[in-house]
Amino acid sequence: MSIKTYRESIIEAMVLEMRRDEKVFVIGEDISGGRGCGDFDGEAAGGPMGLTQGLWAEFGAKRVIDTPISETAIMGAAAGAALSGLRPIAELMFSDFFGVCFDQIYNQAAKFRFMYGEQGATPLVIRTMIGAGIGAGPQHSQSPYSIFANIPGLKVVTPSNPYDAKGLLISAIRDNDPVMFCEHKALLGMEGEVPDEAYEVPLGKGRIIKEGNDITIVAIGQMVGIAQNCTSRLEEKGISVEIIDPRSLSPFDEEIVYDSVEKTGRLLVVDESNPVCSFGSWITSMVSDEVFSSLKAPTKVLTPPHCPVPAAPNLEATYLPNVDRIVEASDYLVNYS
Amino acid sequence: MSIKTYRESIIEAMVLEMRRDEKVFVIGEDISGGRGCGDFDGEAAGGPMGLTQGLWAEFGAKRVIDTPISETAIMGAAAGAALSGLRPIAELMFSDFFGVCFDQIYNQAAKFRFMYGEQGATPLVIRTMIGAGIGAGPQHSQSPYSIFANIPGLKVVTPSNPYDAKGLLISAIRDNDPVMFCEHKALLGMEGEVPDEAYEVPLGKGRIIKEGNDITIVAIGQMVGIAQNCTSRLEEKGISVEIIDPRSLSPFDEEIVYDSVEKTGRLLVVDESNPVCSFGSWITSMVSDEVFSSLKAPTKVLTPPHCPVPAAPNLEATYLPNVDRIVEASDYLVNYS
Amino acid sequence: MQLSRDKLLDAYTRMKKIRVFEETMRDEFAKGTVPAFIHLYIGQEAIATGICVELTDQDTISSTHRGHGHCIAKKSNLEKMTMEIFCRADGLCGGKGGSMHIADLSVGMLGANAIVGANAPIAVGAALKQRVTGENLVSVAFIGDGASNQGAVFESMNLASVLKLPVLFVFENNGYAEFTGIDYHCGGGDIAGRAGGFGMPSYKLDGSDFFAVQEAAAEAVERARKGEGPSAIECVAKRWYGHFEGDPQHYRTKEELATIRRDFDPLIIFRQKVEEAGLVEGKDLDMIDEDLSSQVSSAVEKAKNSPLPDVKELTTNVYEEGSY
Amino acid sequence: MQLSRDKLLDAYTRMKKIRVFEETMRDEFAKGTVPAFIHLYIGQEAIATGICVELTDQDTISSTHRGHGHCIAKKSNLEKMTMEIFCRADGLCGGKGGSMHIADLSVGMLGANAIVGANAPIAVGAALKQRVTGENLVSVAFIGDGASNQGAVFESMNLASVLKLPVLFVFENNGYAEFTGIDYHCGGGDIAGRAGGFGMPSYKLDGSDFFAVQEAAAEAVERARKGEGPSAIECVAKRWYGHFEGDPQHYRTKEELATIRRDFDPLIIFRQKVEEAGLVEGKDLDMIDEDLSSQVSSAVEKAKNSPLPDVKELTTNVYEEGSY
Ligand SMILES: Cc1ncc(C[n+]2csc(CCOP(=O)(O)OP(=O)(O)O)c2C)c(N)n1
Ligand SMILES: Cc1ncc(C[n+]2csc(CCOP(=O)(O)OP(=O)(O)O)c2C)c(N)n1
Ligand SMILES: [Mg+2]
Ligand SMILES: [Mg+2]
Repeated sequence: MSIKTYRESIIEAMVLEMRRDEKVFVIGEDISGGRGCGDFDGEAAGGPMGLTQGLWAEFGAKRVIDTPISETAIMGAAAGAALSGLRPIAELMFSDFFGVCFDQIYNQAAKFRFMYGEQGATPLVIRTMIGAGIGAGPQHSQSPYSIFANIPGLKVVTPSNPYDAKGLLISAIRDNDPVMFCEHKALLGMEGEVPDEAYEVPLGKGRIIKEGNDITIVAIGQMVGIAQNCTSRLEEKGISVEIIDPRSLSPFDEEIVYDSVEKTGRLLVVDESNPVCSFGSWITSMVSDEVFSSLKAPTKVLTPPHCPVPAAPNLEATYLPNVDRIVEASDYLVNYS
Repeated sequence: MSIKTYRESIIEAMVLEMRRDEKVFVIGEDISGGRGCGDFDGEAAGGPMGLTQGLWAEFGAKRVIDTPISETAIMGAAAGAALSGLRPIAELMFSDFFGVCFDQIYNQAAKFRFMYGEQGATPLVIRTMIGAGIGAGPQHSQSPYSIFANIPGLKVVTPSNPYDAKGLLISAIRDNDPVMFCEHKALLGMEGEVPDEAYEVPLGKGRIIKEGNDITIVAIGQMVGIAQNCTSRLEEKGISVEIIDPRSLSPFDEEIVYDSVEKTGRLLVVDESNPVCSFGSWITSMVSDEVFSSLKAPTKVLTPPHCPVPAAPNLEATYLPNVDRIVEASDYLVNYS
Repeated sequence: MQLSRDKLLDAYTRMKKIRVFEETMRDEFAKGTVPAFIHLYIGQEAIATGICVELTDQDTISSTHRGHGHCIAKKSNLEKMTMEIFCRADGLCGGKGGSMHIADLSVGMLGANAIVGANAPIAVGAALKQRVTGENLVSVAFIGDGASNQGAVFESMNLASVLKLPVLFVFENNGYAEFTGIDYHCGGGDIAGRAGGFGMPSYKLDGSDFFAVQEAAAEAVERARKGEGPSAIECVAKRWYGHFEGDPQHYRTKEELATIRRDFDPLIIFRQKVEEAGLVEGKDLDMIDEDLSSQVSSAVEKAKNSPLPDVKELTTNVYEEGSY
Repeated sequence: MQLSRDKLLDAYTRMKKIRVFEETMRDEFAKGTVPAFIHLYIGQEAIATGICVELTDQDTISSTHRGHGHCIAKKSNLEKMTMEIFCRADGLCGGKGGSMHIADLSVGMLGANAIVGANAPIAVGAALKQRVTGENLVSVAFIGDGASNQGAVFESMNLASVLKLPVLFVFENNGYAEFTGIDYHCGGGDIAGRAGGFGMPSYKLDGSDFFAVQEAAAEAVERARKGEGPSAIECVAKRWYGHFEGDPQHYRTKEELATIRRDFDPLIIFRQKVEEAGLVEGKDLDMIDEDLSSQVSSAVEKAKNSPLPDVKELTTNVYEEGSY
């Protein structure tokens, strides 16, 4: 056990699984970093965000495969490799790029098992970066996990802290279905206690971050920390909040949410997705169907507005759900009558 | 005014707008049909589904542009042409193919105006085919409009009948934003009264198909007709149903739904999308927030299950929401207590 | 290299099986028994066969919407394949894939694919086994002339070249992408000519001639197994029928349609070559013909009489059982 | 053809303006005043300039993540462009685009683009005006060596060729895609060589030499205006700095970095050529240098002191006003 960053936890998960199973390999752009430039001397960069640092040095070019900028070929090759019995970890540098290669993800990898029957097992992990907050602008800051979760055959994971990042990634690598593993760029430097050995955090099991009685807040990815930051302000107002991190969106732990809402009678989802057809709307829709009679107030979803992520830092800050908005919405729901 | 099919209405909309405005042109695969094969004699096919029949004969190869099988280039060229002041109608033969070209739609066309400011106006229509029901299998039967509606900057239209198909398409062509125009393959042969002249059905205005008092059913695309087919069975049970066809999903006519639910107190959405983060879940989520106090029962969404569209005809029939399921769900909601 | 008699008979059997099968499917489609659109492989039999006779069961192929011929050439189980086309419970994919999604991984057939060009990167992925785990295998992507213009295909050629993977890009130039001719859709007009731009050797050959295809395949497969990387093989042949069954083909001249069967029949060309060279006697081939007729009609009858999937299967195999 | 003195001075001004601007941005980035990552164009000034001097305001360009140079070469308003990089309200895009999304349609600059390769089809789209409405225009896509491997780029080349559109595909081969060298990422190693496969003439030239670029551009533009279709121009040059500011460049040898500024400085090469040929005197260029220094620093100061967008702008320009 030691303090590790979210980034280090992700690297460690890959290293441990690659040591354990020679069928696991990593493929993507610049993942060694400079591998193709002949006789560089220093440490290979390990991607522009350093998320594959050290892999090339340990596992070499056979299993740490740099590619041209060709996401369709990368994702398709990973899908084909998985269908053929390997266990690829493919990197989609920014999730915003899914539009150039989504066919290989949603029509191919995600459908092989259904279209082809059991022979179509596809043990594939796609690691990709989501999220706003660092000024990366409209095409490098999105969180398209609601779109990923819409797709039957895909699994979708959104770790909110280093411990979960490592455990969920190990589970994803061992899983026999394609998993979109969504790493939040604003969390890469986040630190936490992380065991050194391999461990699994199961897909489909949410976690109660904090227990409470008056309102259930389900928060996703970066939003988990922001929801946590509301606790004291809500407590000052006499509001006891229960915070749930679903950790994986597909499969999704409905029970943990239903149980909580049955207790609190109120639900607020905080979600970084675009609002229309957001994952938040899906959660509230299920709750409004399944545990309607427990609801003491409307269900609410806080997301950014229906607009792209702006480059200007002041607009980006306004774009994201924040403590003020969460406190205000919670207050409204708790005092609803 | 005369009886026309959904297919004919779509063609007529394009013909009228192309006559009116020389900046309107059509681009896509096989849209003339055989144009590139030298000296064919017969009528140009006008696409595998005949949806551009007659255009090439009237407007010629300058404005009815056949392309190689290169959806990214087609959508990107259409986006670039729109940004430069033309008014393209680009055909994405099956909406299932969005995965090979979505970047040009969601990161480019849909974001130009936001990223570039007013100079980024993008008057683009993408006509595309959605829907299950004709045995086209897992990669030719999908209805990804929930994904399209998730994207800020896109508009999304889902005509359910020939009259709307023509009027909505004319509005879409005259609109100054990118519009995903979703034509349902199972409706192409549907007939209805359609005026001969040009007219607009505005985007963002839903339509009450049938008034009623006990339950609001919002149905999308092909589901509208299926919902209508439930009326008599529901009436036999003493249930007075109000049916709403939103016609466009983005912009969406929230008011027409809120007003109806305030009257009926019950909401069922029938939606052909994948369930998770479906458009149906978005509607119910808004209703559970905005008109919660009017709700007498849980909100419900009927969609296919969370699985791809199967090829086998009996499975496909089971896959789609049908009259039995709608009647059962309505019955449940009306008798909920 | 002179092929053995057994190999020649095997090749003929595969080609003829494709022909008989597809003619039968054509009849069935006309009768209305087939549950969806089908795309026939007739006219291109020598391509799938010329390639697949050079492959083992460990070698893989990825196929297209026009995939029946690839399945048969790769020796998929005929009965189970037919059942899949009829969407039956005992089909290769349990009836949920249908004609455009047949797969048979037991013989290295990685699946037909209804997204044009999408199978190319999948074949590259299978080839990664040579690099990652050192397995000896070759991977083939069958790609139409129309599909050759898809970004996925270009990217795959480049990636396979960069990584020196054992891939054969087999371009089946049957002259048309749906209704659009290659003269129109292919800038430069020469599919094989594009391979050089990716640093890859290429062939352009008569795809109606089994021997032309097989010889190129043998060379390319050898290079691939040795770790010398990918090759492109453009096979020029004819699509005898419409794009899909039911296509009235207004865009083809009557002259073109009239001469195809005479001048571009892979089976006739094969027969002539082997008989003239005295490699095989006509009656041996006749016997194969007879045998296949009954094999195919029995497979089709069996398929039509076998049950559709149980409706409970609708939601199985979306994820691994118990994991969702 | 010998260029006029005015045109030479104009070209020098554009190149030098890029240089001074980017050096200033480098300083500002180091100071922490720039709100996001930036990708500098230094070393490639002759490419954007050599192409853009052959274009009119009606002609369009589509650009990349490394777009400052393209903007300046296409004569975007410098102040408004700088404001955009600093995400200010009065920037070309109201501050919502930033460095990777600057557009200035008033001069035919269709936008920088943070999706590698995505600008290629957009340039093809602008060129469609020649076909649809008969407008006289040429459209240019600037494409990195790394971007040249994107499916979008290949498809665009083919589509432009098939439709004979007035497009210039300008490949800026600066040796690297992020950290990965062209020797690794480009199968066959020759970007220009791929153009022939699409039926398109191509050039491969020294992108540090303005005159090499400009001559090829003049030819290609003439062909395009005449309706003779697209061309590809590969310009080989050096990226002086890291992929983005802050990149420590471990993957480059010290020798490489040491010689770049000496041997591959487009400004030095230009100066030598025009002075040796007696076309322009050194002091004229010196005057331009001085003038630009103050122009650029005033633009940067102005930008830094101008207001950020009003937060109400967050949700404007998502759709046409009043239509949603
Ligand atoms: C991505 C995509 N675009 C378009 C289609 C529609 N489509 C199906 S087959 C076909 C033509 C394919 O032509 P070719 O590759 O030459 O194969 P052939 O049909 O001649 O075997 C088209 C356009 C598709 N299935 N997928
Ligand atoms: C589709 C996509 N893939 C990957 C990236 C990440 N990325 C940004 S720039 C870049 C390298 C581009 O190299 P090149 O085209 O040579 O342009 P240069 O940076 O040298 O100007 C990469 C991989 C991206 N922005 N978009
Ligand atoms: Mg073809
Ligand atoms: Mg480069």
